[in-house]
Amino acid sequence: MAKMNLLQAINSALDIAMAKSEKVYSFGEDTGSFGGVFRATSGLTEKYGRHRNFNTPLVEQGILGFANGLASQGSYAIAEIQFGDYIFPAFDQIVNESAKFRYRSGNEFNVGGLTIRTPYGGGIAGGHYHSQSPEAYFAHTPGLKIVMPRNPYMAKGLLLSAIFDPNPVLFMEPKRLYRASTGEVPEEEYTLELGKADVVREGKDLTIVAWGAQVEMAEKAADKAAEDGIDCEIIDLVSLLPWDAETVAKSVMKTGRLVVTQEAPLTSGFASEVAATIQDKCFLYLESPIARVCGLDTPYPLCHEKEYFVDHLKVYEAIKASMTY
Amino acid sequence: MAKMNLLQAINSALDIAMAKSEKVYSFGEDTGSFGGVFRATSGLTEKYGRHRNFNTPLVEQGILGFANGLASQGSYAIAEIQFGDYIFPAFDQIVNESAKFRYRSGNEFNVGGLTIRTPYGGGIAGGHYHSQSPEAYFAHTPGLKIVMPRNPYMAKGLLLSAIFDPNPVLFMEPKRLYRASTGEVPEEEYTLELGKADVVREGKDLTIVAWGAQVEMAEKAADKAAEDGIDCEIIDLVSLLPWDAETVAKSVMKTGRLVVTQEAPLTSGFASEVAATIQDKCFLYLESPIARVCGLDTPYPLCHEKEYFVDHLKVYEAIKASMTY
Amino acid sequence: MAKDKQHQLEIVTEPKFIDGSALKIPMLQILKEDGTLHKGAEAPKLDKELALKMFDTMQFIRILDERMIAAQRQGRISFYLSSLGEEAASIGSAAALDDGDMIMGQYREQGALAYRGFTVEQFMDQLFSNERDLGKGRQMPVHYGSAALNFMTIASPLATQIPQATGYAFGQKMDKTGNCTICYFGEGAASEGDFHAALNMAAVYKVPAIFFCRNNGYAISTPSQGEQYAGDGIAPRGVAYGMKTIRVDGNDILAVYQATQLARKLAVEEDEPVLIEGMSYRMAGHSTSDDPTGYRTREEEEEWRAKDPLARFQTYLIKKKWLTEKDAEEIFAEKKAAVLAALKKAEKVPAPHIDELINDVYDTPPKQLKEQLEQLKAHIRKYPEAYPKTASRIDGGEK
Amino acid sequence: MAKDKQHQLEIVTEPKFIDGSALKIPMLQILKEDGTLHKGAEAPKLDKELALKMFDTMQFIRILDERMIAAQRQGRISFYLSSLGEEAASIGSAAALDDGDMIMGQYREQGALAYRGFTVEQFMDQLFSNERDLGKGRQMPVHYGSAALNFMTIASPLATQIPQATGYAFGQKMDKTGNCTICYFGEGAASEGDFHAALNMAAVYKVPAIFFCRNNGYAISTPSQGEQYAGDGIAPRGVAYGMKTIRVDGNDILAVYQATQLARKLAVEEDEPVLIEGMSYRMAGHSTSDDPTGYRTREEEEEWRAKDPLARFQTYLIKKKWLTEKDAEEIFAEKKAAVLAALKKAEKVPAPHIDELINDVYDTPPKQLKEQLEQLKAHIRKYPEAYPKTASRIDGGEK
Ligand SMILES: Cc1ncc(C[n+]2csc(CCOP(=O)(O)OP(=O)(O)O)c2C)c(N)n1
Ligand SMILES: Cc1ncc(C[n+]2csc(CCOP(=O)(O)OP(=O)(O)O)c2C)c(N)n1
Ligand SMILES: [Mg+2]
Ligand SMILES: [Mg+2]
Repeated sequence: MAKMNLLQAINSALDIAMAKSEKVYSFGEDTGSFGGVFRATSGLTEKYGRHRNFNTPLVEQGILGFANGLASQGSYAIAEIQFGDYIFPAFDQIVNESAKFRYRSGNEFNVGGLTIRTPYGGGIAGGHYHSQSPEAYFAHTPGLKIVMPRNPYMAKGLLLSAIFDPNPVLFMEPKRLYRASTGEVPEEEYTLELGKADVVREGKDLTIVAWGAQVEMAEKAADKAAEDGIDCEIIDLVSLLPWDAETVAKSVMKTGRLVVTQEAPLTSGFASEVAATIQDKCFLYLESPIARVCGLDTPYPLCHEKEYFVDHLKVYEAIKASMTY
Repeated sequence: MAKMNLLQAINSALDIAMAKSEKVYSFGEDTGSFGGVFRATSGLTEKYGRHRNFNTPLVEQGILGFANGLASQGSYAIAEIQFGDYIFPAFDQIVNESAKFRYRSGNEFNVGGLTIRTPYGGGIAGGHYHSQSPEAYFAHTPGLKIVMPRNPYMAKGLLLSAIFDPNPVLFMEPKRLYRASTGEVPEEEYTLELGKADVVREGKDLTIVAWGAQVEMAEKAADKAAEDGIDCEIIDLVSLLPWDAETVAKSVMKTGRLVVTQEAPLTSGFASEVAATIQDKCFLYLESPIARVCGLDTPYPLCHEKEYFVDHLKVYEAIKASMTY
Repeated sequence: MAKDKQHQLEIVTEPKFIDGSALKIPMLQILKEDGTLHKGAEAPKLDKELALKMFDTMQFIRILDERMIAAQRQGRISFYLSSLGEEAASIGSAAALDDGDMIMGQYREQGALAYRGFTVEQFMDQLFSNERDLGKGRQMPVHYGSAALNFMTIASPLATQIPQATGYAFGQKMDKTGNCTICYFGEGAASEGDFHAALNMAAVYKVPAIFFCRNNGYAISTPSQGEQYAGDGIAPRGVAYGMKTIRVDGNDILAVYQATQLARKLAVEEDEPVLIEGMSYRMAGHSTSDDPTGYRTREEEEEWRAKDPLARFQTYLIKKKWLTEKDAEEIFAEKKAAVLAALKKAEKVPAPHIDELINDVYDTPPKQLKEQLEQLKAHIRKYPEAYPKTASRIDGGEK
Repeated sequence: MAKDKQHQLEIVTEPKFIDGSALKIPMLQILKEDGTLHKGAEAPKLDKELALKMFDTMQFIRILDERMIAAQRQGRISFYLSSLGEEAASIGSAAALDDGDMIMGQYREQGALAYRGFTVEQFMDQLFSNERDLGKGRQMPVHYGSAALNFMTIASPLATQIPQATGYAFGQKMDKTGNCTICYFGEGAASEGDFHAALNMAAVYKVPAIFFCRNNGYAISTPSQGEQYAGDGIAPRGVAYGMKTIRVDGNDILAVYQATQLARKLAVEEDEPVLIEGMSYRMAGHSTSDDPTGYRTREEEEEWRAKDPLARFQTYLIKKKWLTEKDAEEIFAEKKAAVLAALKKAEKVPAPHIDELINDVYDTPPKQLKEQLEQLKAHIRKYPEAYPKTASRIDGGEK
């Protein structure tokens, strides 16, 4: 075990994957010997050579097109998109290509070796274009897996699973936590199951569902609620596609109350999917409406970020409102 | 009044808009003198010249980039994307540009004159790439309006509103109904309000929410349910962004039951947003879980389209299940 | 002249704008339109067997296209897309490749696929979306694919396969396979952003890829010159990316064959990606959904009919005494019979089983998808008359 | 030589691949690095007033950049991005335009904006995201914009403004404004699909647009030559699109000015879009978030320091007796004082009111958004200590 921050955990996963198989490639804008603007890929060129970890020209649709082709050839392609906000030029290659590659060919071909890494989220004074949480844009896409770790330990194990999973995986890294989140992480290889939610804390009064960096807000809110004697169960969804509705439903059948929180704007976010599914599965158990605690329906602003941010106080208020409904 | 099919109604709206203002331009792949692959723009070049209605090179991101620029200059830009399935290369220009143009500039600039027209939906033996209903991909985007007409009358009035609305509008046309849906349509100009749902049929037992071509399935299902003595209220959402949650909530407070149906796959579709919002607004009124009747979570298949299709029988079954819950 | 040190650029002190006229790219043509060789031109080395295989394939595709357009008109299949007039481009280039080379097509390269050995039955199974279709009936007709034949499954979104070809070729290079990837696309698709990404990346990474642009004058109704592009076609773009480039007469199978053969050498032996622009003409409508009389003249079509690649090659082969008129007629008759027989057989093969609906979305269907299928099947059992094709087979019943 | 009838192409019978070496584009340079004119070179017509305004703006931008990098280090602003070393490219080109021409920039064109008349206070208001910022504090520092000055608001997604420039220029042409649009972008951004779309469409529609590529050798850490592209830079692409093209020394303000002036004439009088590639070097880090020592050498930077566009122009002006060393120092001191004064003032101006959070998403805020704002305000009232900057002003209280 070693103390690592989230970036180091990612870097360690990439390192292990590249050591494990010669067919693992890592690339993106500035990800070559420079190691990426966040340095997630640093050291990899020195270790594995400039043909295994390299810079791409500045073209996200090309990065994903190239990655799809490389994965279809049987390689493991790990493509970094510098910021989640810049993934949209690659939307067609991801949604119409990666996700449908196996199905449309009747399994003659697949891009299972593809992993897309991208930092997402706010809280870093990044304004419109360095703060978005675009996961819901992808969650409507059968064929894709979506994974979002909340801390270094999860990040490493999940990324290793994602890289070698036989399906294309979108792996979204909470950049606010890149350096802020540290913890004990095994130095060797280990994997964590995709598609499985993680009960971070057990409780009996109310369930909070979150993913990625937002789990921290859920925890802080639960701590505060505990002072009021409210006992929250916290579920980290971990994977948004396919997602583990059973674990959430089981929890809500126990607690009778659900608060879902996400960084992204409210409307048509993934919290809506969770609420829609759980009201159906747990209809007779619910004691109050499922609450969604989300960003406002505006672009992500710079100057009122503190107010816009979905902090623990907002989650806490939703918990209280649900308890006193 | 004249009898028009949905295509003719669209063509009539374009004709009127172009006659009304010299600053209205219409363009897209094959939309010039040929009139588009569905012929929605036919006759416009003859009438308004090849600088007002014209072909673009084959590049959706360019069509939208061009359209954004033209709209920011103060023109009305009507961009056709040949199939909704091919809108994804333009995703960045729509989601990061059109939608955020006014906000990010503090209202110094805007692309309010932009309207994006695109045919969507299945039921035409089009397989993966000529059948998608991608509305939910856009519904997570503050700044954009999304409008989906269900018949020729609605199509014309809504399109005229969309063109001159001071916000960018994504106007999605149900291609299955292009020729199949006909009705009386005024020949002159008229507009219909954006953002307002339409109560297509009043009823007291259960509310069905649908949009676009799916309203027809709601109607057929309601007819069948009526034979069982079930009295359905049908709401056509008309606009998905911003959407009229009040009208739906009012209805559900009356009926106590809600079935939402969409063509697109279930997970993270817009039906999820409707369900999430309404379970919150109508918690104490609901007598059964809100049901979503949607496509399976697979790409849109060719050979089992009949089975995959969200037909009236599936909606009818959901009605019955809700009534007997 | 002075040179700039950092950029190694020539320095000029007078402003001079240059444009497309600075770089006009000629077209390689070996066989004249009348099927004879240009004076002084040397035909590529091509033995009789290979030449006849190429001719054979051209004949087959010509008949397949004609018959299937007719089948679509009769309502037997839902859609078809022919390569009439462009057979030389895909067959001539495919013939210059190794069977281990990957082919990534747009949708009008049935010639390359047939050359690789896709059988007439396999064509028909795909066209009829039956349960023998390798693609499991999921895509529209003409979206062929075969892993065994190294022919990537066709998909409708245009140009997406171009950067994929760059990535595939990169993998081939790293694996030291000695193979390359050929990627076909239309001059219309070359307007897409993916084209730009693909060629630039290929030039930067020096991958063994051949980008073959079929410039057939139209993208559906949109004419290439002046409406798709203003420059001298697609070839100059290769030059701009610093890529080896050649333009050929796409209706001259000898020129296509020779250029592709040399391109393959550059790709495989020197890791030099190559752009080939084949000039041709789409003789039929874009697809069975299209009627070209709305946007072009009969005269234009007639002008091009005179350049027919099949007739041209046939004349050449006859002159060379490798073929007689009678041989050609026999091949034609034989292909026609095979196509008709396969067609009749394929339309009787049932559709894939409904259980296939959820396979291959992921490597294995997730729980939720299995539940969705079970719900669907329960629904079909309830309303068998509404889903007649499926209902009878849903529980393993007779096909 | 024979010509193909349909395509008007020259026919060749021997296969010859061409590549980037077929089209090497020279670089226009009028002022040598030492600030003297090339022998035989003619300086563009430029009166003293205009020349000094250009110099003045260069000085201002140099100081603004230096001071704001320092301000960022001190934690007074969150981010900054300098144009050190590239002042001639944006200022020389802006000076050749009409005030009615639209400018669409990438983010390193503060020089063009200052030339247009954006005041030092306006710069500061944006950099401090205060309530006087025209952009209402919504975007990161350096994302300037002004409708009054025809300077489109900068946005971070790269290359998106390039096809927008094509569209904007199309509108100008249709409205017969007699104006054009200039669009700046980096050589890195030129790899994006949007670049390809934009230039091809501009060439097809013949719009009055000037595409100005600032080739400064790097995209963050990625060197242009060999990693961004393999060809001879960006200019040959213009040729491939059939567009008038010129390459200039981006550090020679006279060359930039002259090329842009001629380009504007082509654009406005002949509806000819033009591509200008200005060769330069990004002297500072990419932004305050970047440290270039990780990817390039001091020596390389020093080589380029010798080409400094400001020193070069200053020498020229002094030789021309339009300026003395002392004048230059005075201008410098005066600009510096103005920058410091404005900085101090702007940082005291409060942030925009929280009510602005929901304005301009649409032309008017929809009901749901108003409710969201009311909820947020109620929340802030409940926890004023958690949102101290906003809480005190939320109900119209003192700023
Ligand atoms: C991304 C995308 N946009 C639009 C279409 C619709 N479409 C299908 S074929 C076609 C024209 C293609 O022209 P070209 O590339 O020249 O190929 P050709 O048909 O001439 O062989 C268009 C616009 C598509 N399939 N994909
Ligand atoms: C679509 C997109 N992808 C990535 C980025 C991140 N990014 C910001 S600047 C930059 C480099 C740009 O280089 P270049 O275009 O050469 O301009 P320069 O900074 O050299 O002036 C990158 C990769 C972005 N802003 N937008
Ligand atoms: Mg074509
Ligand atoms: Mg640069």
